[in-house]
Amino acid sequence: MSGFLVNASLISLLTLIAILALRLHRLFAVVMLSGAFSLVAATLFVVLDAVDVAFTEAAVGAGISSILALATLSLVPAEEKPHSIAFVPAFLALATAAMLAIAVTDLPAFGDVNAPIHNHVAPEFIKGSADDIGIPNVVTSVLASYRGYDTLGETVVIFTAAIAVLLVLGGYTRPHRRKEKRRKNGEDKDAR
Amino acid sequence: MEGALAITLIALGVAATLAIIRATLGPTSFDRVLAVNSVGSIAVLLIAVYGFFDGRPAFLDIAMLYALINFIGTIAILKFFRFGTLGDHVLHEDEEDA
Amino acid sequence: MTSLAGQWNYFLVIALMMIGFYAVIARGNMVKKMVGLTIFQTSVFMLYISMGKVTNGTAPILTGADIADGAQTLYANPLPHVLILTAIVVGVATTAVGYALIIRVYESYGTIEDDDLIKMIEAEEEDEDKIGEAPSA
Amino acid sequence: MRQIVISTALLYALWLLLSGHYNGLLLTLGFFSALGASLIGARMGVLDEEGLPMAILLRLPKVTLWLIWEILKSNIGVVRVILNPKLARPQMVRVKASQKSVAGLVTHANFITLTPGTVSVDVDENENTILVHGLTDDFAAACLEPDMDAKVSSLEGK
Amino acid sequence: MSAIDIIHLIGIASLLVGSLAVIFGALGLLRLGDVYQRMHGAGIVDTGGAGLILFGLLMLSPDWTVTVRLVLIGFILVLTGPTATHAIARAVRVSDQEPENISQKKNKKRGRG
Amino acid sequence: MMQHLPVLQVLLPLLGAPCAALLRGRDMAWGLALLLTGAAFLISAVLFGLQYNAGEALIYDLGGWPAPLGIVYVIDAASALVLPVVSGIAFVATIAARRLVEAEIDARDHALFYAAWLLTIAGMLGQVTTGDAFNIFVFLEISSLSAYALVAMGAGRDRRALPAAFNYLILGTVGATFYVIGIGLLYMLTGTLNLTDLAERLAEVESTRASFTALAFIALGLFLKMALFPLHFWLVPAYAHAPSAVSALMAATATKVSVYVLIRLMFGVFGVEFNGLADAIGLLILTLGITGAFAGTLAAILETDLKKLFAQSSIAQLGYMAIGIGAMSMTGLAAAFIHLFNHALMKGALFLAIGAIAAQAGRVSMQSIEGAGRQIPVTMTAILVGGLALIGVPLTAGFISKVYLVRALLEQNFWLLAGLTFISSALALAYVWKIIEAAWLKERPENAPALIETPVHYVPAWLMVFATIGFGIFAGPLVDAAYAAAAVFIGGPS
Amino acid sequence: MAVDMLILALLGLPLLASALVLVLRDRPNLRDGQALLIGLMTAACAIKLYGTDDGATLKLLSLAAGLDISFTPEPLGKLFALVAGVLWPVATLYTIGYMRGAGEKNHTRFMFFYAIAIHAAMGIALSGNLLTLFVFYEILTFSTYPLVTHKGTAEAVQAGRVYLGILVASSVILLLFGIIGVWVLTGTLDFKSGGILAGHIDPFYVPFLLGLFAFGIGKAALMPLHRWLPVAMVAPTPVSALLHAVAVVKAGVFTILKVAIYVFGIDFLRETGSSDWLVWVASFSILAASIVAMTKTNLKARLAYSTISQLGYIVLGAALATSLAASGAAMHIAAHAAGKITLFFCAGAIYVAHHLTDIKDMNGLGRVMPVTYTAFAFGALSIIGVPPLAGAWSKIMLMGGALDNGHLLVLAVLMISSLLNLVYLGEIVLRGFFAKPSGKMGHGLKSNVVQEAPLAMLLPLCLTALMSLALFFAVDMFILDFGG
Amino acid sequence: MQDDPVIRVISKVMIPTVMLFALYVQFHGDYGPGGGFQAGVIFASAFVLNAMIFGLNRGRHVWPAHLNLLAICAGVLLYGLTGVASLFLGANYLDYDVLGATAKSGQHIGILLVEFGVGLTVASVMVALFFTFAGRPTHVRLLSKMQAHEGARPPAPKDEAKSEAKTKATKDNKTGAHK
Ligand code: NA
Ligand code: NA
Repeated sequence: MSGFLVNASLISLLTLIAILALRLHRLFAVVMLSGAFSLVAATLFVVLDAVDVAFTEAAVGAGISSILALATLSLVPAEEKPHSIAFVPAFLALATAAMLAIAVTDLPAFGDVNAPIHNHVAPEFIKGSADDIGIPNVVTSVLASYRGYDTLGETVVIFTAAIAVLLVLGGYTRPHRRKEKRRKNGEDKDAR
Repeated sequence: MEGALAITLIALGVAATLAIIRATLGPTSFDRVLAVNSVGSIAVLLIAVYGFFDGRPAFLDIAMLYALINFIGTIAILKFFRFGTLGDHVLHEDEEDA
Repeated sequence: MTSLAGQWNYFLVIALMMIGFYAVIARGNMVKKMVGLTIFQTSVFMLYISMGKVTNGTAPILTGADIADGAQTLYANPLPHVLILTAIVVGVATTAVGYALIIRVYESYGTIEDDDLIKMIEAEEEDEDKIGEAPSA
Repeated sequence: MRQIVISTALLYALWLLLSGHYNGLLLTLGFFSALGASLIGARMGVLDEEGLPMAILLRLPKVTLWLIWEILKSNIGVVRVILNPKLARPQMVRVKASQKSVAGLVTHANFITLTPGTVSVDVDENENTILVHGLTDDFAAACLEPDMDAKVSSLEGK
Repeated sequence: MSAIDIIHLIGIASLLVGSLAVIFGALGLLRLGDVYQRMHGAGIVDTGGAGLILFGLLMLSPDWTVTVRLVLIGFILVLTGPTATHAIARAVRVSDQEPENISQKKNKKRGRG
Repeated sequence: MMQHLPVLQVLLPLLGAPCAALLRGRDMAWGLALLLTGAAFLISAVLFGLQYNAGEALIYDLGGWPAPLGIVYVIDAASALVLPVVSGIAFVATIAARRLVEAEIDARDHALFYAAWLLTIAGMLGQVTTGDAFNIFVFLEISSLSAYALVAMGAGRDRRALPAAFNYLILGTVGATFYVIGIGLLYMLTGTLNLTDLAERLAEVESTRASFTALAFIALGLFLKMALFPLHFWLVPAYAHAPSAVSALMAATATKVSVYVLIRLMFGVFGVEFNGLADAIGLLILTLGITGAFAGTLAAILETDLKKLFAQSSIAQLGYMAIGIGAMSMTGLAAAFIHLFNHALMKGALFLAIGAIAAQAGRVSMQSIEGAGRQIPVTMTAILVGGLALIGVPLTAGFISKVYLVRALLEQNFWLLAGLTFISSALALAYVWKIIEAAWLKERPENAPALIETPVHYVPAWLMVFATIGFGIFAGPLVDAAYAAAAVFIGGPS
Repeated sequence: MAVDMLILALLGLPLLASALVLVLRDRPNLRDGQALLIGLMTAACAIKLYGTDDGATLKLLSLAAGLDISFTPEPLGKLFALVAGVLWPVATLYTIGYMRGAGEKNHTRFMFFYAIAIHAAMGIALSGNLLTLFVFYEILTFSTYPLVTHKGTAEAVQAGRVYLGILVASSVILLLFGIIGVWVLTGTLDFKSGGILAGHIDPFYVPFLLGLFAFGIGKAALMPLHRWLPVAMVAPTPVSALLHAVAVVKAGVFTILKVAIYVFGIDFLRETGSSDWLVWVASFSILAASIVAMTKTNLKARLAYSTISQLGYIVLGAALATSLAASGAAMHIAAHAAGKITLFFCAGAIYVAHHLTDIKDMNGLGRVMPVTYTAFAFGALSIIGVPPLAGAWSKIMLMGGALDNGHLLVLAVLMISSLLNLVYLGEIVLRGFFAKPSGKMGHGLKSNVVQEAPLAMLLPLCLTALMSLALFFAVDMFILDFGG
Repeated sequence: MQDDPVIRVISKVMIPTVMLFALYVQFHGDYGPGGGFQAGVIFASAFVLNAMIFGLNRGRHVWPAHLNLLAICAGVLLYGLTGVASLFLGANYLDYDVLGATAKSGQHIGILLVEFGVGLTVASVMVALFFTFAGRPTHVRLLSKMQAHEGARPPAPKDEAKSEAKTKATKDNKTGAHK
């Protein structure tokens, strides 16, 4: 029951943050809420025993994502045009949610130790991590060895993002000449 | 001991909610930053306390990371407010001419 | 058949997912869309992590005893964690590319609102057709 | 060079504290990690007197208990105001600091902020002053007392 | 009552007081009048709250790796907490959003200083 | 080394990308890309042969971990058929890319461009080869992310590429997320991600609502990715405003791979008998398919911009593939594979030919190709043949597609639907003929820029044209391969 | 020569001609000469093939399992090959005269596609299965499109659109549908004596399947899919000859006949009564087109509607589903070909010699162009069905078939239509020989001075007129047994 | 931000600490949460902090762009080639068993290598992303340029946040002038 309370309150908090993020028009506030969302989500992951995920979510969601969003907001308008509720999307979202909700009633109960996923493959990972690979963090074993190919793909995804951003925004590999000049003239205060 | 930890957890949860409310109310952007920064601190504590149910240091690494990220995030937001950019503060054309 | 009460975690996650999905498809502001996307994806992550949870289990980091002679403790399923690690990375990669595009869109159109963009693109297309007709007319 | 050595040593100590696994590989990796972080730090220019104020760091334990006491006291003071916000009489005061180094000045400023009721708002390293926001007259007045200033200056030594 | 028990008791007490502090701090964040004042509330969370809770955990710490981490977290909070608060305060000061009542007093002080 | 071919063919472009990104000299990155796509094509051809001789699926355990512990690569009759399509087209498109990219992309971006180019290809090959449901997602994202950037590169000429790329990104990500939700539900029901293992274990729980919802989410996600009507709206601007080389590559391959993945999951995992819902699901897909066929064709008729026109036509052609899938039969699936293969050839030819013009004239509109039939007859003939193939004229690949598609429908007694399919394909005549008339029956306006053509311009397109005709005349092996591919998912001949 | 070789020759010679046309494009005389020569060789081969026995099948290639390109000469196909093969050199000669006389441009392109069209017609004639037939049917459509739009005017482009639109759309929507339907039902596409459908389909659906073919074969110009034929009149006259006599519409009605006989089987059709509806549609087409023809004063337009009407006879022959009616239809393919090509040749000759297109302007022209008008009279009488010209036999056979089948009303239709033919074709002949010159004829032309078209045109039209006569006496060639 | 001594000094202390923490996370992924990816992000955040406080140019100086691109690619290649090494040692792709004396030690070496590859790529990609985003000139400049050079473009919507930033910046410029 205590598990229920912790989870439920964290998710409720997340829902609150999400609704606020949706409703606010000042985008920097939205971005900050999004950062807070990630922090709380990471806390939820901790509670759900996913420490590696929590670690990542904290570093990525609250860290890099927020910084990228802020960098973007420094270049685009920081205010959203007001919107009224759009009914078609609302209906679609509700329909999607309803579909999922119906499905969920068929699924094994939350935390059920007899659920298929805890009895097929996963035990072998836990055992194998000790016997075949010999490292305590099963997540690392699975990530880097059992599903190492996925992780290669993941690395390539990150690489792709860099290539994509460099292509789209250019700039990085070729410094802006104007800025170079200004730096020489010592005008660039912040950079001294 | 579990009881004390649970009470602490609840207290932290309540505090986080209060902070989020402040973040929403504003009224100035700085209020929001302050509040979100506090949420970060509370989250650090929350995780540290939660980790004690398991008694494993793994959770504390996360808490440490939180503390670091929280700081960098706050600096980023403030830099954004002050200069409108995370990069170098650039003068505008008209200023440059002046 | 499991009782409805056993699924509460999933229901909450679904509600959250809906908010994110709504923001993606309903909002015209590109930054808002990206934030919505993040919320949508993060809630999917929660769905996965929820399924990996085992009641009274612990994080899938083996303790000393288990390393020595096989798993004795109840551990959460590590596989959803691995999958979601990958998904988070994919998510941040997408976010970065998305923001890069938003910047470029703003630089070339002066707006990041969908409806303004649609108007401008329509006007552009009309111009193009006019230019297209001119010589033969 | 000296800073790099010191920094490497400090960081390696940090590594040893964190690690908990003392096999050859991790000890080696730890050393190179500490060295690498120091070298990059040096290249960034963060390993100077400001970034690595050894004098202050070494003497810090001296004031720990005093500081904790100060913090507890001021906590109680602020809680009182929170319970009755009408007590708040916010004001700004400029505190003259006697520290010789920037690191000392920063330590002073952070001590001020660490004790609730006072927040250092602006630190002027040229005039060696700290602009402080006090929650009440008492808090504001307390910062103007030379007590904390002296403690911090003693950290700098000499 | 063994020494361990006493240490645990101290820890639990510290946790409970810390919890109280955090609540008060957050309350301050909510209740106090302007952004400068609220910083003092946030300060309670960062100092009294965090300190007491971490100290309480320290007392309950099962092994030394945990102890080390708790101390390190404390260090990081001591370093970054006030810095962040200061940074916010300074940002408020250089912005145009300073609370009315403060600006007047500030001018007064400036005049005096 | 032979047993490692399944992984090498994905690995070459995948690891070639970081190498390409570092190359600096003129055309170096292009050369590398050409080399690697060529090698991938060669390998996929060899794999096709190996698989054909073996007569059973070749399984490659990545990391040495057997399924379901690890991720496996599976070369069965289906993937062996689709791999050469993707790598072959990638190879030809790379040949053409040199000239097109030179004309449309800033020289400083070439190295990164080819890196992204290789990534998108590697991502597609990976999706086709893998036997792991989540690995599909990872490679889907590799190919999509690089594709978003490649589309955005069209902004050098046409700023509309930017919003197009953004919308593509949003919808692509929504699609991928839906897919991930579906896979999550499946995983929750079965505890495995390996497709074969999934299929076996799903049989026990297939009558649950959750399994149906999983199918719905996976299908919805892939419908978005494959631009099935009415989830197609991102495709036209993305293809139309992308650089020409990118349009050619993507139009010929990207959506096909999603079609393939849909088939792999729908039939390979859920099975055609799934939950007794085959009829309902089939009918839904058929309806979407035929509606898309009409919507795409009618929209194409109204278009004056050739890239948009053929992008709209892709919507229609994807509708036909959906029709094959929706028939839920051996022949239907074979027809979908045949059309997947053939449409890749036709669209490759068309977009490469249009690209050759776009590299000179910028926007390729009906007006800009007036009288072009006389100035650049070889290029325009490529467009003519490609267009005829789209209509389904005999002796072109498109005819074979249509014959089997309709055969599949008639076998299931869908006479009305077959009729509608014929009508929509005949409507393609209208937009193809607009082009023919403009190119050959109109005089070139005097102020129009002179168009030129050299072998560099038309050889890539003609490679595809020859393939289009070749597979229209000697379709036997393709048909056999398609039936073999269909047999992977639907046991035995029907 | 083996049958295989003859088939290859008939398919290959036109292709060779078209290739040589391109090669020799800068040397007009050589280019045209070789075309004529190869045309004669083709005609010889066609005649030779007509004399051979049936039964050989030549499988050229296989697109996929069950989808072969193969050729099987059978009586009907050999007849159509003969018609196309013999008329091609005649038409080529005429084309040379016309194109030079009328000063048309792009002669090479024209000759090229003309030869391709003949190739396609041969493919249709000799096709051994529905797929082969369909492939060459489409080749024929696309190769004649450039001929129809040859002039490149807006009107020609519009005509091309209608031409292609109707022919391609009907074939890819309905015909292909029918073909694949047959494939799915029977598992084969090969033509077989007695048909292949019997036993594979519920008789209830046969009329619908027949409808797919009857309307899918747009080249048969069955109303209401006839529009392409009149609008294509905008093309040069040799094209009209090609469309109306040599290849296109003949390919259409030939296909209908072939499908009725070898796919459905006339017995099966008759026994199930599945083609009864087609009898009435064809009858309607015959009468309606005749009436429309009477309202047209443009000579080529009137001839075009006449063709639509005459094609109705052939479809009717197929629909009546008796051996005699089918023979009559086959006979009419040849008879109408000879007759109608004569009429078009004459129309072209009139245009080249005097630039006249409207019937009202042609009063008294018979005296200026006596040879042309005599030939015209031969053609007209044949089509009306007056002995001793070829058209008489085909009408008699059709009537016999209608009697066999008990369709007495069809007799009335045939008689009324003959009457209408007489009215709209007779008018032209009568005006030519007996009316007083008027209108344009009045300017600069003396009605008593003979002024014919060039010899290259005159010769062919005389030849074809004589063919109409000769065919009447060669009727036993056309009494074919289709097993009904 | 470096005009404020508090932020400056504390950042100087934090930066090496964060880097060491990142490396700790990198190499202790076997035992606790974290690994290459997380380490990379944390390591990059040290660079981000440095660049935010001391300016992008100084950040670029520490780690030039072309080196960074090299690092991005090298990380991916390190991962990929570790797998290729398995191929040459006779095992399947990414089968680490053959990389060491025993299967277990091979797995250890393999995981160490690939995690390092991940860390290298992620860290340098994050740095690249930050510098690319933050290094972009603000839109005000671009828009005015655009209007000057390309004539009639739609004017940017009036944006108050931006003008705030502008006045702030100007003010900061003036207050900092006494230095
Ligand atoms: Na976030
Ligand atoms: Na890990």
